[in-house]
Amino acid sequence: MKKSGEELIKLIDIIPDESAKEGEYGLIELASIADSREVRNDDIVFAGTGLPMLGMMTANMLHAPNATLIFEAGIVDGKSMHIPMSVSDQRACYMASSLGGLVDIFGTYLQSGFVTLGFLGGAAIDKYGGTNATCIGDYHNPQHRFPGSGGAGDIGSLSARIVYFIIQEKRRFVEKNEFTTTVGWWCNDWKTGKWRPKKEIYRDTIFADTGPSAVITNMAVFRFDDSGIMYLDTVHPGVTVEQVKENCGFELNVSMVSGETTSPTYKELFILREVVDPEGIFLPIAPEYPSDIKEIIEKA
Amino acid sequence: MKKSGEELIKLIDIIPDESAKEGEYGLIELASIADSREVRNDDIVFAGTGLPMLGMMTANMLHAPNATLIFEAGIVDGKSMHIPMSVSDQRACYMASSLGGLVDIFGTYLQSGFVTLGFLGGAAIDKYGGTNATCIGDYHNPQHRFPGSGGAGDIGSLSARIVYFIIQEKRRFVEKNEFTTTVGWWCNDWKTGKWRPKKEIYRDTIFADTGPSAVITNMAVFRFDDSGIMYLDTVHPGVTVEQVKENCGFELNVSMVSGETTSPTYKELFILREVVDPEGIFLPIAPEYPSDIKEIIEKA
Amino acid sequence: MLRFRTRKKTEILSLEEAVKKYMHDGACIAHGGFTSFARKPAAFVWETIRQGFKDFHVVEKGGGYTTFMLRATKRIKIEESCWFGWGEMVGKLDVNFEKQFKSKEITTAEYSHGGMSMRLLAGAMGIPFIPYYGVMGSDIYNPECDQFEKEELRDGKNPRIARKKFLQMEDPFYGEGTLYLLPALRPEIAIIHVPKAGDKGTARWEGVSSTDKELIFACDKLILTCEEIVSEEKMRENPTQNQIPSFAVDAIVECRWGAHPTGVPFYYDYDAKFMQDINKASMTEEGMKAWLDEWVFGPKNWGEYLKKLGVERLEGLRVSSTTGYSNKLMRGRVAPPNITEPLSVIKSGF
Amino acid sequence: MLRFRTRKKTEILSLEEAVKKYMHDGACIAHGGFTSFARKPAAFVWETIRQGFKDFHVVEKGGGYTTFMLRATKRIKIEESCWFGWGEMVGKLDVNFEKQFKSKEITTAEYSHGGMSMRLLAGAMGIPFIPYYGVMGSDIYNPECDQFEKEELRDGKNPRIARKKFLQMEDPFYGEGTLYLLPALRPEIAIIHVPKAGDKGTARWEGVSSTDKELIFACDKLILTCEEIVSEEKMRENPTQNQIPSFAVDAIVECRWGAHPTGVPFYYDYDAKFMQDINKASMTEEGMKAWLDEWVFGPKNWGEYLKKLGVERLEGLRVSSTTGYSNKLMRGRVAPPNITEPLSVIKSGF
Repeated sequence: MKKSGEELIKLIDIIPDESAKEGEYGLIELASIADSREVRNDDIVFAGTGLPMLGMMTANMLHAPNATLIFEAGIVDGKSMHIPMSVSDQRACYMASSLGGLVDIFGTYLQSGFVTLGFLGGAAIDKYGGTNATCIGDYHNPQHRFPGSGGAGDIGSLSARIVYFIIQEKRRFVEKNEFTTTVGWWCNDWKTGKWRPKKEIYRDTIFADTGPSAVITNMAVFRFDDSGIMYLDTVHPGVTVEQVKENCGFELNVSMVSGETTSPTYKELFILREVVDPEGIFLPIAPEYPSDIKEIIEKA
Repeated sequence: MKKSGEELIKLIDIIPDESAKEGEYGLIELASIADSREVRNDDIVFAGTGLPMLGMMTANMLHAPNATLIFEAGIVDGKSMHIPMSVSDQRACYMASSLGGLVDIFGTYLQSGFVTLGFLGGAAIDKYGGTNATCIGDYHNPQHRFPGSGGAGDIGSLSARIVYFIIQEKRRFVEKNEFTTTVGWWCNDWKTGKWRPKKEIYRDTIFADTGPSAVITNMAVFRFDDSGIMYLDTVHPGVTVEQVKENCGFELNVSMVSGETTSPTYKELFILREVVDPEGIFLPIAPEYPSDIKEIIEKA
Repeated sequence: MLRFRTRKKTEILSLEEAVKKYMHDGACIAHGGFTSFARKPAAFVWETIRQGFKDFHVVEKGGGYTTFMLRATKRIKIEESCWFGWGEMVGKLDVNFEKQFKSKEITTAEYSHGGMSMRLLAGAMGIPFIPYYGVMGSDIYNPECDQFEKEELRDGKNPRIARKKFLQMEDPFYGEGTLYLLPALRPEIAIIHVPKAGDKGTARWEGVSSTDKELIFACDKLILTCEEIVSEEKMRENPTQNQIPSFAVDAIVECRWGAHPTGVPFYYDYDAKFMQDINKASMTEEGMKAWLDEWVFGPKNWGEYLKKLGVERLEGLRVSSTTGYSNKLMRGRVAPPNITEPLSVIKSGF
Repeated sequence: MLRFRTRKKTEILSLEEAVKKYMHDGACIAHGGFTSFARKPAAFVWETIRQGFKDFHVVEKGGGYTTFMLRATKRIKIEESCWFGWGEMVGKLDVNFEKQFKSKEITTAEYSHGGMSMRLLAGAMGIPFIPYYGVMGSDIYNPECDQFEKEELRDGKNPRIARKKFLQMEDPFYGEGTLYLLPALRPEIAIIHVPKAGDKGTARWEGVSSTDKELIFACDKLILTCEEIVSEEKMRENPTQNQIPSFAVDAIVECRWGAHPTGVPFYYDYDAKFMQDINKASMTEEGMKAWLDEWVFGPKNWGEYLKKLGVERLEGLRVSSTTGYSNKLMRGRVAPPNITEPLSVIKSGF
């Protein structure tokens, strides 16, 4: 589909805000849109490479036009015309408010509390919401060794809320990480070496209240209870609670399921596909639009 | 004298490099030129407002064209066409290499050891080379209260060499400062409260070796002996050792006088008057040039 | 201080509105710019004095025209600084500071420029302290010279005053001996004057930064006064040149000549003559009062102040677009030479 | 580390000369730029590998193309970093890092991006450590996960390795609880690729800074590679835009396309396809060897490397002068849309 900018803008207005049906969207699309709904209009969002970008940029086109996006290489509030492949891609710098470096972004904006939403991908998460980007097995003699923290550790401990995007697999949803790269609601108290709720270790500091707020996967949305343990909140349309449990490596609390994840609307799908990632950098090939939507698009 | 830039440059070449005679220059001029001779071509010079600027800019036109000048407001290697009235004057920024702020200048360049020469004015100095820019009398109930350190304290403790420019008066050359703003070769060891040589307190650190290298006044040039005590090195032409002693508030060591301060040359005076401060911002009205020099200037 | 904030919706206010909305008695304030030369928020402080706010806790890297004015009108109670003078063109001494220090109307915490800069950097980064090597052995670090301690201000009750002036510590990492730990500075309200701001907050300056880059983030609330508000889009054409990101700005006030009598590079030069006149006036109480009545309390508003300055004076401060300052301004005994290339460069290059 | 230096006379060298003069086995090195996208000093590392230097101690905020190449040729012995991957366009994993970490050919000290940035800032400021709040409770600060300690590298003998990975401390100034003290990073040689440098050293970049501003001063010796050397005078027309002051630079190497396959904003885009090809090759030892023989050891010099890349490939990376990147580069399944204004801005402004 080759449309001009103005045509796309016009189409955003006229494409219906109705829920799409199962099969009319991919699960990555559904998850990206669920991700986008976590963004509030007054958020300052620190996003990692990949799918978090999709969610944020979709939100910017819809309910959160004023949410500010920052990227770790130094970019504040860029207005991308083409989706960046990385947080340092020059595409992310276009029409930015300012460009600095990591000391600005991590040392200043993040560490002094400007970031209200950390938006991260992750390879593996445990039931406390901690993530592991470092290794499987003993640290010094691992079976697998990954790149390590990058900015995730910092973003994950210094943002007011943190939302993860993770592929739902048994090996990625574990009882307790072998290596905690980014802390969740429980962590080691290094003074005593004890595994304790973060709220207790950092009582009376702001760190008591920072932590993961949601985990979004290709199958479901998870949140955290008062004791800092992950529970299943909603399952994506067409996915059963049983399927989620099968793809989770720990005993999942399913007693608080609030229902089905809201389906994406055609408008959201249109924005995600045609405005945010029309090059198909992060999105796999999408199902076709239903014929009435296709007609609207073609007529424009 | 209204001369174009090219005419001035030409004159610098042809005005003789001969010593001027007493009465042909003011003592501030003599002192500024003595100051300029402390600058080496490979120095990075951190200069304060006023007379230190004159010395540095004169040196830049003569024997130290590559010496780099930095100013505390954030300016690196500016090429002024008009002398700045302050270290933040936009006149100092012209053709600078970079412009930053105090964190760059003090936190980075100075603190990580780039500055080889601190070039300072001062209100009062003691025989250890410490200066007082803060108060006379008890700190909490002073007779006189001055503006305080500014950048002088930092420059005076973190530059490899420090050269002071101070007006020679009994009350300005004291046995021991009532308040040490900038440390000299002796200072208080705050762990014990004892007044000790800095070399001992900071043994094995680089601070053992940073300190005042020369004090230049309108009457003389002073240096420091191995025990960190100021001694008279040279007296300016026409000034006697006795006169210097009369204008010094402590028992001055005059046993190491090496002779007379070298007189300024006509070339140096010409540069100082016509190139560095032709507006007469810091320099008082100068004596006339002798007739042969005047003729050279007028002919050009 | 990690404290979560929501995205600030930058608001555009008049000078009167901004002072009224953000200032209050006892506020902990900080000004951008440098001494009496560069980008001091003069108009904002002028209006603050007119509206009667007082008892300020001023934290500032170096004083200058704005602290001089606040002292002249006895509005400062607590001052953390590294230089309590003003105008280098008037001999640097502020007689009112000397008086109020001696009479204990002003209580001070005193550091050096490097120390205050590092403290602001720590404030900007949200860390409670930072190591610094500067001025070891100085009486600045004499425990007996801590007025805050003496006045019992270090009891932890005021969240903007650190419990200690400094600490000494041995370097445990590289064995480099003793250094100081200095507490962060965290002003409540910072006011920075910039030449240009976008209508959503993105802003920039040219020339020296002073400690403005740190102030932006060390404070809780940031007010920009500026020579002109331009479209946000225009500011974003060259984001590398913007020092202030939009999300950090609470309010913007458009105020022409808002830094007078200090200068704004590429907009207007400093008015040395004007400051020399005030300094003379400040030598006596009556002189200062007359000056304040005429120049601060007299004019109906900032526009009237500018009218009173008059065209000739303002025209005299007009800058060259090449150098950013006035090549013609009479500053010393003799008019400036007509030079268009630095002679040091002609003579021996860079 | 307060260590006095004399003014550096910036020298202009060829790529071969600069590597020969400054590199040595075991050097502690750091690269500017960001991961595999922005301004990595690719040509310099390429030549370093060709000249056979090895056993490096690499300190870097995040890995990327250059560390990938050094690992592929087994040149790294010690690595302090916060991200040991490479190219986000190839899945981020570096198989050689995984192998060499497991076999203990590489010993690491591991932090987070924020931590490494703060460490570089401390290095630039000459202070031995800096406080940081990030990643409290992470295994990054698990005393058992300190490989340097385990390998007895923290005995104080190597002046570039801190005696402790970190310390915990209670904030004594504002009562804000526990935080970490992180040791400064002090590489011996930093190599930064910039678009433009003046012939006396003044230099600038556009786009993201990464941690280059800190690297400039944290290192003992700074080498710039650049797309073009211009007159010093030209650079100084807008000093506010220069990030690198001349006195900090030891050597400048003019080297067109010197960051390829990473990009230089406003000069050329990153070559994703090229990196995807190397990544594929790196999956087997033979594959990697063949690739290195062809692309690193094969060409006679950097000029020949560029010839081998060919006009079509290089032309494909040509950037738009408005955006600084290529609006036409094929990066995904579909060609980029022909958009000239951000749709989010058209829809709802800034």
